[in-house]
Amino acid sequence: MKDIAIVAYQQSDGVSDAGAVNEVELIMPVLERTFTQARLGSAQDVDFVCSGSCDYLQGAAFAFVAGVDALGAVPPIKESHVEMDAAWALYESILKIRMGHAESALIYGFGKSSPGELPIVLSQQLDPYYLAPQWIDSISLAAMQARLMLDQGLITERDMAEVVSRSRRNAMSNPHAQLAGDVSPEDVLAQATYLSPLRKADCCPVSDGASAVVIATVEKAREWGLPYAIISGIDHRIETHNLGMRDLTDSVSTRTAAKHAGMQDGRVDVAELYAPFSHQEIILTRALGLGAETSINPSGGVLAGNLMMASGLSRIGEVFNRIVGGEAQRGVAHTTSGPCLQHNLVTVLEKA
Amino acid sequence: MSEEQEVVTVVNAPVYLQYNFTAGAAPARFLAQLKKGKLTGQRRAEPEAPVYSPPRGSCPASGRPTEQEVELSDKATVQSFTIVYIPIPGNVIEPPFVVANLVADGANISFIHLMSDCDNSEVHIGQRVQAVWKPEEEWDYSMDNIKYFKPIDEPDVPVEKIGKLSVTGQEG
Amino acid sequence: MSQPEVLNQAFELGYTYTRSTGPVIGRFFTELRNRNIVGIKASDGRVVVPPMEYDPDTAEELSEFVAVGQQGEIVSFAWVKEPRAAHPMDVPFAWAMIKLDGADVAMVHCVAAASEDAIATGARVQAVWADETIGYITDIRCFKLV
Amino acid sequence: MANLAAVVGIGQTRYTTKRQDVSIAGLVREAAVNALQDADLGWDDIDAVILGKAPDMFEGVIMPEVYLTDALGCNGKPMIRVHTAGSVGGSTAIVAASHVQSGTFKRVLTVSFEKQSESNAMWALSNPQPFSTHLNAGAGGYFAPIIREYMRRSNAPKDVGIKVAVKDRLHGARNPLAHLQKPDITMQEVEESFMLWDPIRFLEACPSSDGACAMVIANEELADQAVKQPAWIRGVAMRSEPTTFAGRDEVNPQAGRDCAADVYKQAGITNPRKDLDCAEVYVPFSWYEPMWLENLGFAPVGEGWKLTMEGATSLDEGGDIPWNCSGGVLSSNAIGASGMIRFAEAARQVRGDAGDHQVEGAKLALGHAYGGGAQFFAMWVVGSEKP
Repeated sequence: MKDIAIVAYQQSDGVSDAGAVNEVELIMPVLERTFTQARLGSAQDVDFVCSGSCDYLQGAAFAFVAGVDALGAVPPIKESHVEMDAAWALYESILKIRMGHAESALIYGFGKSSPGELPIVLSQQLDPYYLAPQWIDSISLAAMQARLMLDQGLITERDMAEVVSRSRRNAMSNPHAQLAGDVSPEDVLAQATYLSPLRKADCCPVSDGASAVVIATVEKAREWGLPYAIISGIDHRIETHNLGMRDLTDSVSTRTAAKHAGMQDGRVDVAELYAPFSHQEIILTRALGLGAETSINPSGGVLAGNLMMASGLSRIGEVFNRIVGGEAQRGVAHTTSGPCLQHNLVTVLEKA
Repeated sequence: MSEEQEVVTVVNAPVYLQYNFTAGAAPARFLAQLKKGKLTGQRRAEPEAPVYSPPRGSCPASGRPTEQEVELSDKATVQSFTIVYIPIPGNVIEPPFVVANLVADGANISFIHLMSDCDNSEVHIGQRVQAVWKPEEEWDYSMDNIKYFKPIDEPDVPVEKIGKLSVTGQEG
Repeated sequence: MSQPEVLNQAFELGYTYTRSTGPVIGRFFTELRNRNIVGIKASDGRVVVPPMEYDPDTAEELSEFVAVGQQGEIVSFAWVKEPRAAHPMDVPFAWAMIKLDGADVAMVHCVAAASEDAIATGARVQAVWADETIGYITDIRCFKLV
Repeated sequence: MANLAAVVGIGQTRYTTKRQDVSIAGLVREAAVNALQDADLGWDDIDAVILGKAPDMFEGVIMPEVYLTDALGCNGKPMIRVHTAGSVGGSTAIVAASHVQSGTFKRVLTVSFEKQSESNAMWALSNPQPFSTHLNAGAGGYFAPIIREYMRRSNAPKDVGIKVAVKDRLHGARNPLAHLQKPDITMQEVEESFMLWDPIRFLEACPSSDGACAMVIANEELADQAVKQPAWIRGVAMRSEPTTFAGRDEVNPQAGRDCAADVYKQAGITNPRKDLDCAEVYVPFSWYEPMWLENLGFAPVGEGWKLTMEGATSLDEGGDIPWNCSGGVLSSNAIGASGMIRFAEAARQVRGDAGDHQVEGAKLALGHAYGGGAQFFAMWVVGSEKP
C-alpha cells in the first residue's frame, strides 16, 4: 500500500466560549493557517476534503453544510463528512488515497459545544429506550467507570491526580491549551469531589474550536517539499453498546485497534491519548502497554481542552508536531467516541 | 383483552434540549444594522467581490471572510418564488402565501422573504418589490423587521440582470 | 465596518419522539408496567437486564426472557452533588450500575440516598415504582437502599 | 489504481409511513440480515460496517452507530458513520466501497436508514433558529422556486412533472417494497392533487418513509465466489459545492455535471443515454427528472423534458433509458437510505435480480444521489461484467 504522510496540522485555541463566532468563522482561520503551512492556496489544491462534526453540539441540523462555505468549493470539490470526530474523516481520506482516487486530502473537525449543556447533550447518544430517557450525563458514566477502577484497586485517586498534574504542566508549553498551570497532584487532591469520585480537574473542560490536517502520499509530500510524518498504521474498533457487558476498567477495542495499526512493531516515543477523564488515560496507557519510554500527552491532552469532533484529529496532529519537531521518531495517537471509551481509533506515525 | 394487558409497542420519548444560540460575527453585524432599519450586505475586501446578504461569515465561493460592509437598498427583484399552500409549523402566516427568493439592489445573492400586498397569480420572475417595514419601535435584531415585500411600479428586470443591479437599482 | 455585538438567544430544540419498541423492548416495558422486571438470556448464558435485542458476541437475535428480582447490588456509582435540570431528581442522588438478583449484567439507573456516605459499592438496593406505571424505563422511578 | 469491488448482497426493508413493529435497531437489522442472506453470508464474514443516515434529529439519537453496534454485529469491528445530507445513502455506499477498493478490507457491510416516523421530517428541517426568518417550508419550499426557474428556462409543458409522477408510481407498483402502491394512478389524479408549494403538487412530491437498505461489498476474489451475480463497481464519484454563491446555477449545478463526468470517465461512458441501460436517480420532486436528465448529460440543456414526454424513461412505455424502475424516491423516501436505495437498485438491475421492475438484459446502470441545496452529489456506475 501507498505510504501516506501528514504535512500540516493547525488547531484553534481551545476556549470555553467562542462567543460571536459561528461555525464558518471558527473554521476559516484554522484552514487559512493550514493552507499557509502546507503552502496551498485553498481546498482546490487538494484532491479530497473530509470533515467531522455533530449537529447536536450547537443544536442545528446540517452543521457540516456551513463548513463547506469555508472551503472555497467553487469549482466543486470532492468532499465528504462523518458525523464523528474528524479522526474518522482522516480514516476515510486515507482509504480514498489508498484506492488511488486522491493523492492529497484536507481534513477538518469543528465543534461549538458552548451553546448547549454538553454532558446532557451526550446522554442522547445512549440507548434510546433504556438510557437516553434517564438523561444520564457523560460525566456520571465516567465517574462510575472510575469508581470501578478505584474499588478494584486498579488505580488510586493519587494516580488520577498525577495525570491531571502532568496534563496541566505539559499544557504550559501548548499555546492552544485552555487549562494549563503548575499544578501538583496535591493541589488536585485538595479539591473537593465534583461528581464523586471525580474531581472537576479529572474532567476535560468544554471547549469551542476547530482543527485541520493535510495528508498526502509521500511522493506528493516530497514534491511539495514539506516536512512530514508517515502514517504507518491506522485502525479502529467499536464495542458493545451495553455498558454492563463491557469491562469498563480495560479498553479491549483500543488494544485490538493498536494491534491492527502495528503499534507493537517499534518503540513508541510519544502518545497522544483522547482521554476526557484522568482515569481513562490510565486505562488507555495500560491497554496500549505504554511504558516509561513513552511521553504521554505532551500537549496536555484533552484535559487541557476538548474540542469536540476535532480533538481526535488534534491528537494525530500533536504527534505529527513531535515527530517533525524532532522530539520523537515514532508515536501513537488515540481517538475515542461514545460513552466510557466505547469506540477507539489508533494511528501510528513515524519519522520519514 | 383489557387495556392493562395490551403489550407495549409504542412509547413517547420527549427529547428537549436547551441551547443558548449566539449569532456569528458577520450575522451579528448584519442584524445590528437591521435593528437600525438598514439592510446591508458584506463582501471580501475587494472592489469586485460579490455582495452577500444576509452574510454568514464567508464568501462561500472563495472561503474568505466577508470583511467589508455594504449598504443595500430595500428594493429588490424576484429571482424566483413559490406559493406555499401548507402552514409552516409554528408560524402564524396563513396559506396560501408567497415566499420569494429576492435579490436586494446592491447584492449578488438572494434571500427568502414573504411577498404580500399582491395578487399571488401575478407574482413573476424579474418583478420589482420593496420592503414594507414594521413600525420603528418594533425593530429588533431580525429580518422580521421587514414585514414583507410588496410589488412596486417599476419595469421588470431582465433575467440576465437579476442579481447584478447596483444599490441604485435599474438606474445604476 | 460596524462593530459586532454578541447576540445571544436561548432556544429549545425539542420533539417528543414516538418510538416503536419491537418485541424485546416492548416485552420489557410491558412487564415494567405490571411492576415486574425481566431480563434476557445472552448466548453465553448471562442474563442481561434490560433485555438486549441482539447478542453482543454472536450478533444473534435474543428471545429467552428470564424474570429477575427487584432487589440487587450496587456494582459502581457516581454521586451527583448538584443534579442537572434534566436529571430525574432535584436533590443529590447517585447514578449506579446495579446487578439485580438473578441477573448477570448490571443496569444503569438512579438511586435515592440521603448522602454520599449512605451509599457504597456492594450496597443492596430495591426498585421504587412510579405512582403510575405506563410501560417505560422511568416506571422504575429510582432504586432505594435497603 | 483501485482494487476491484462488487456488490454481492442487497437487502432492503419494505418502505412505509410507520414501521411500528420494530425498534430503530430492528429496522436497520432487517435490511442487514436480508443483505447477508442474499449473499449467503453470516455476521462473521463481515470485516467492517459503514453506516449512513441523514440528520440525527430525525430520530433524536445522537451518533446512532454507538447504539447500533450490536444490532449490526460490530462488537470488535470497525464501524463508521457517514452524513452528507440527502446524498448520504450514496456517499455511504461509496465510503463502504473504498474500504474494499483500497485493499484494506475484503468484505464489508453497509447500511443506511431513516425512521422518520419517530419524529417528523419537516419539523427537523424547519427547526426555527434564533435571528433567522422562519420561512423554511421544508425541502419542497426550497426546491419549488428552482423548479419554477427550470420551467421558465426550458419552456417545458406544464404536465412534465405530472407525467414523471405517474411514471414513477407505475414503476413503484412493480416493486413490492415501494411505499406508495398506486397501480391505477392517472395524470388527472396527479393534476388534481392539492398544491403544496406551487408548482409542486402533493403527488409530485415524495412520501416520507421509514426504511433501511443494506449492501455487502466484496473484493474481486470473494466476489468471484459469490453465490449470485455480482454487480461490479465501475466508477464512483462525489462532488460538493456551497449551498449558495453569487452566480451559482441552482437549476443545473456544476457539482452534478462534474460528478457525472467523473463517474462516466471511470466507467468508459461517452453517451450516457446510449451506454447505460437504466438509471436510478434521486428525484424527490417530479420535475427533477427532466432537470437531472440534462444535468447528467442524458439530454441537451433545455431538452430533458422531451425524453420524459417521449416515454424514454418509462419501463411501461418501453423507453430506451428507463429511470427509476424501482419507483424511485417519488415512491419511497426513507431519507437517509434513499441514496443507497438508488445505488442498490442500480446494482439489482445489473445482477438481473430486480423482479418485476427488471430492465431486460441490463448490463450497466447508474446510481445517483443528491443532497443539501442540490449541492452534494454521489454517483456510481455498476456493471454485470468486470471492468
